[in-house]
Amino acid sequence: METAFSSRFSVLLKSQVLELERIREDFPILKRKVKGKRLVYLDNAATTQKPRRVIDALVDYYERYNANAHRSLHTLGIEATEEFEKSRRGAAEFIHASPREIVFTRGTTESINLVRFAWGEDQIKKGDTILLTLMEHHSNIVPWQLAAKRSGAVLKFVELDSQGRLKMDEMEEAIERSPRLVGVTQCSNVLGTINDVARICRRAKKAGALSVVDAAQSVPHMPVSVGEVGCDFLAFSGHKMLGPTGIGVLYGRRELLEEMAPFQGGGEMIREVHLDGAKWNDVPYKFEAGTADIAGAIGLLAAIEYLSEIGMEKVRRHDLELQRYAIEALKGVRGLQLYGPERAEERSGVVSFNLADVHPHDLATILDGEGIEIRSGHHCAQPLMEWLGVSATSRASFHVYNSYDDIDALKAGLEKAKEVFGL
Amino acid sequence: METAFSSRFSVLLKSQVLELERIREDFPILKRKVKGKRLVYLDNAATTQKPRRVIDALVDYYERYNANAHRSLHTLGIEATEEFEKSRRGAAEFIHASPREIVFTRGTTESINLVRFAWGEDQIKKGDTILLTLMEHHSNIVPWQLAAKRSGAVLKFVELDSQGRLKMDEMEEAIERSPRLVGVTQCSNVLGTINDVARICRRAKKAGALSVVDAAQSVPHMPVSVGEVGCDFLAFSGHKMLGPTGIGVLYGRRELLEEMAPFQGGGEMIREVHLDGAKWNDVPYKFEAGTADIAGAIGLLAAIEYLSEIGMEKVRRHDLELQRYAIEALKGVRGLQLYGPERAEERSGVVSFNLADVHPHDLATILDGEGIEIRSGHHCAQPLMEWLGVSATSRASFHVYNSYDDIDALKAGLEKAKEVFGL
Amino acid sequence: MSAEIYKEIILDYYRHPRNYGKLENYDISARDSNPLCGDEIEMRIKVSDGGKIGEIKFQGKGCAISQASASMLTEFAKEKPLDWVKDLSKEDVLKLLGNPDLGPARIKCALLGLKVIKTGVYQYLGAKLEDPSAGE
Amino acid sequence: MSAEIYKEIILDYYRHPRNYGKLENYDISARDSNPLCGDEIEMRIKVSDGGKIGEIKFQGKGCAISQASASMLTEFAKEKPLDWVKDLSKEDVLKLLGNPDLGPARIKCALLGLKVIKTGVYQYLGAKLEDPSAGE
Ligand SMILES: Cc1ncc(COP(=O)(O)O)c(C=O)c1O
Ligand SMILES: Cc1ncc(COP(=O)(O)O)c(C=O)c1O
Repeated sequence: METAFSSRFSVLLKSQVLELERIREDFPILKRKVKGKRLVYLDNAATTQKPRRVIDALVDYYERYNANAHRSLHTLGIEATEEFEKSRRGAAEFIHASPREIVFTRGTTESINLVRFAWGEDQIKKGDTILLTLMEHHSNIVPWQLAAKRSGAVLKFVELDSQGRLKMDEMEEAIERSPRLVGVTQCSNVLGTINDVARICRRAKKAGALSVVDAAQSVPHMPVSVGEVGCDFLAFSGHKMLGPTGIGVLYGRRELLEEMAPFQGGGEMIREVHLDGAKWNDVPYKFEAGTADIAGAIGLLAAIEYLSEIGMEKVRRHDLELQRYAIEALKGVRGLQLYGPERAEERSGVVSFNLADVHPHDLATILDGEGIEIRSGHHCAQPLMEWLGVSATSRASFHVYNSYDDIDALKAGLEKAKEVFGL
Repeated sequence: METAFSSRFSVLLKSQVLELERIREDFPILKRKVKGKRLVYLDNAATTQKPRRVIDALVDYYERYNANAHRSLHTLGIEATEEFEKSRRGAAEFIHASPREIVFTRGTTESINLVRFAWGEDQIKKGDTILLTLMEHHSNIVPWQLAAKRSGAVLKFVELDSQGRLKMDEMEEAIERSPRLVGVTQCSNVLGTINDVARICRRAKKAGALSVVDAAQSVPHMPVSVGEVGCDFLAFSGHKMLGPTGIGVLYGRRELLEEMAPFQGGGEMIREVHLDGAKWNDVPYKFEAGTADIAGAIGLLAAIEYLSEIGMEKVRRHDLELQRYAIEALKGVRGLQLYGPERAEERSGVVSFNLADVHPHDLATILDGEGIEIRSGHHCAQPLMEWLGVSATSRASFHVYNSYDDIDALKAGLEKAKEVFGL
Repeated sequence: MSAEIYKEIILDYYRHPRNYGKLENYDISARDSNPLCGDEIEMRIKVSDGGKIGEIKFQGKGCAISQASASMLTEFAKEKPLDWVKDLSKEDVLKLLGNPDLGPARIKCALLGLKVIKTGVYQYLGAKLEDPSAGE
Repeated sequence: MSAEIYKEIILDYYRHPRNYGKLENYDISARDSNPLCGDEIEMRIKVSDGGKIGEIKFQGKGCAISQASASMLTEFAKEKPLDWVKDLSKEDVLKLLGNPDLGPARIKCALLGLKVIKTGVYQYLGAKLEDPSAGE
């Protein structure tokens, strides 16, 4: 019966969404064994694996045209600069922004901190409200706690309904009360919940509030257009979208970037430096002090090209199929509690759960013995854990190379864990 | 005559300092041609080339154990965490610090900005003096200009003598007047000047001033021990020491790091997050918000191992030999003005110059036509340019793979430039 | 690090932790958490005459390894002199757990209780040294 | 990008820049620098009756390419109507320089003067539009 179920889905998956075998071939790590078993990598919300094309782009840079960008006028320097800026254009195109609006950072976390420092330090005042949600990642909470402490602003967190969806009426009411800033994640990294950020940003704009969208889990998994979202800032990380570590993006609306003070000081972000002061460079360079992660940017472009060739609509559909299949499969495991929205359409490729009294860390260890890599813990979302009333959850998260077989393996692993724990 | 001169040095170089041919084999990019000519890469102060070992370390990470560090309890996550922390220990050992004192950053610039924000925001007060030197890189000027503007502190710049050496008496006098902070570069990236940072830091400590050493050009080129330097903070970049882009180090004295506020907020830097506040993680993690450049750190370790196997004393001696040879060679070019100390012992592997009325950019372009890559411009040190009374200089800078042949090529290129400009 | 480490005895201590609870009357109290996984242990000790561990209880939340090892440790420590805690080693704790092959990540779970008991006892002994009324 | 771009004429304009200096009496003034290399150009223009470029002078520092192209541009622009500046193109400047193959980095040097003259003229024309006393 289970086989029939699985194969019905598989047919669909193979024929309609992705050429899975070909894609899996592109990821060298998938050949690796863990504890003698086939690697089943289901920790993609933490970081994704890299296709050969991304690795090759890094090697090519280091072996053929490694040089500092925007500094040296020699052939290597010019080639490095060209490729670096081509990456910026690629990132801009990917989210339908202009290259001038793309600031390279280390990742989502630095992107949000940049907004906190460069915009927030001047703009957030005593008594202001910073509106967040209970499902934010620490990187969209802690910077604002620090800003609030410094300025005397107050934080307010919008609550979730029983399915872990944002209470939109509460959100809209809170926006009516004119917060200074609304920070919201487009997809929860724990619940998978997709938020209607376009609606939230529209309301925020009306109310004169700045909108900051954490797109760490959305840009890697679905088409995202900053025009449609209508946000002021949007942040994401390369390493979660098949790209290298060390590189991320802050999108910022051009006018805002122009008005803002710089963040870090140093080379590249200046136009002129004198003993008694400096003039800033044009945006986005004003926000890119010091040597950037040039290789990282170049690797990110390779990842963006790879994803674009597949097509982000297809990536999203593949996620959806896997999710439906996973939810179905996990519902069949007795003693397992699933978190997040019931309808797959309201979720991205993340499934969180707990199995009876088995602690997620113990579960992760047992699954690891089977070659299955999931994340266990608080997922950098402790306030959400408190709201769920748990100290931790287990989380399986997907990307383009995951298959029904991976989910079947997960299910078998869960059954094994129940055996070990005598359940 | 020139050949005799060259070969006398070459014998010395080959037999006594480095096995140059073997080393050059390790750097894949050196096989590349530029404008049909052998690549003569002399822009190492901007960024260095990478040995195969560093590139392999990156590929190995991405192909074999790519995972987020410090987050996931599965095999891949554990391996990634282990290697990441091994890199921290390697970096610590390299500068004789403790791993707890090593904060991973994007590079020197972020390291100094971290000190500005996490230490300076609380500690620099109105009326305080921030003592710098005229030979600082923008990354050790602009952050302090920003801090001064915010706090009402004043900047003071110690001047240089006619050879571009720090006026130590002026420096010591200025330290007597109890500045809040002394920021000084260990080696000038323009003049090559090596500063006696140990003496400066000793004085600073006595006077109760914090010391920040910019080691971007020293750690890659000579043995550096933070104990001997006696500084509070020391900053350097991976990409200037044969390592990847995207990774750098801030060394901070343990007690200082413990006392300081965090810099960016997000995952990893926290121990607990609640709606009403957070507890910070132990040092150095308190300063590492978000996913680090894990691959970058691992690549940096490979670079450190590579350099350590050569031995930093040898790297320094090789630099010295090249410098002596280069100074000798360039002195023989009529119309060429050299900057910086006369004695090679007082300099690291950087030679700046101007050739008659040929603008450095034009010179760089002409040299590039010969496959010779040098840097031209203000080198992110505009105040120093003003002091030199020029708008730009040309700069040749060395690393382990450079040879006397490279300098002979440079000299020939300069002669060619003179021809083009009718000099 | 796989299923083999979950020996019967560990699961038993996880599900039925000995000395679980909170002493109202205590001399030593310490708490720590593991930043990686969020496991928490708090211990309280009543020192008996003669400087021994009289009563000891722990509370906490976390995985089977961290909770079982803390519980085992409280049983093992009872009636031991405070000084004995100084010599307690990582190996002692692993022996209590039946020497599982925990690997570098999970071993931190196993040693969290040890860290807490040591912290508490050191603080207590340190404070006594500094306390002039102790007459030493 | 190698020695071939340094044609005789470029070096001549570099060493003996035409229209070098600073007008004391001017209607238009603009300045810009190239953040990558620090080259600077400042231009001042005296508008003649009939809205033409009457006098034009430039000052600056930087490489042969940037200084020569700015100087050539001032010569080329003299006596032209202000509107003509709007249509000035990158190709025009490269033609003045003798169409050297500059490559992506150095071309910015060549176009700095163009950027400055356009900025200045646009600002002047823009201000006139806004100026009610201009009666348009
Ligand atoms: C002396 C000095 N300090 C700081 C820096 C900045 O280093 P990074 O760009 O890697 O942050 C450099 C290199 O450009 C340098 O030479
Ligand atoms: C929703 C969300 N926001 C922010 C982050 C932080 O991303 P990074 O660690 O790449 O800065 C993550 C990933 O951990 C995430 O899932």
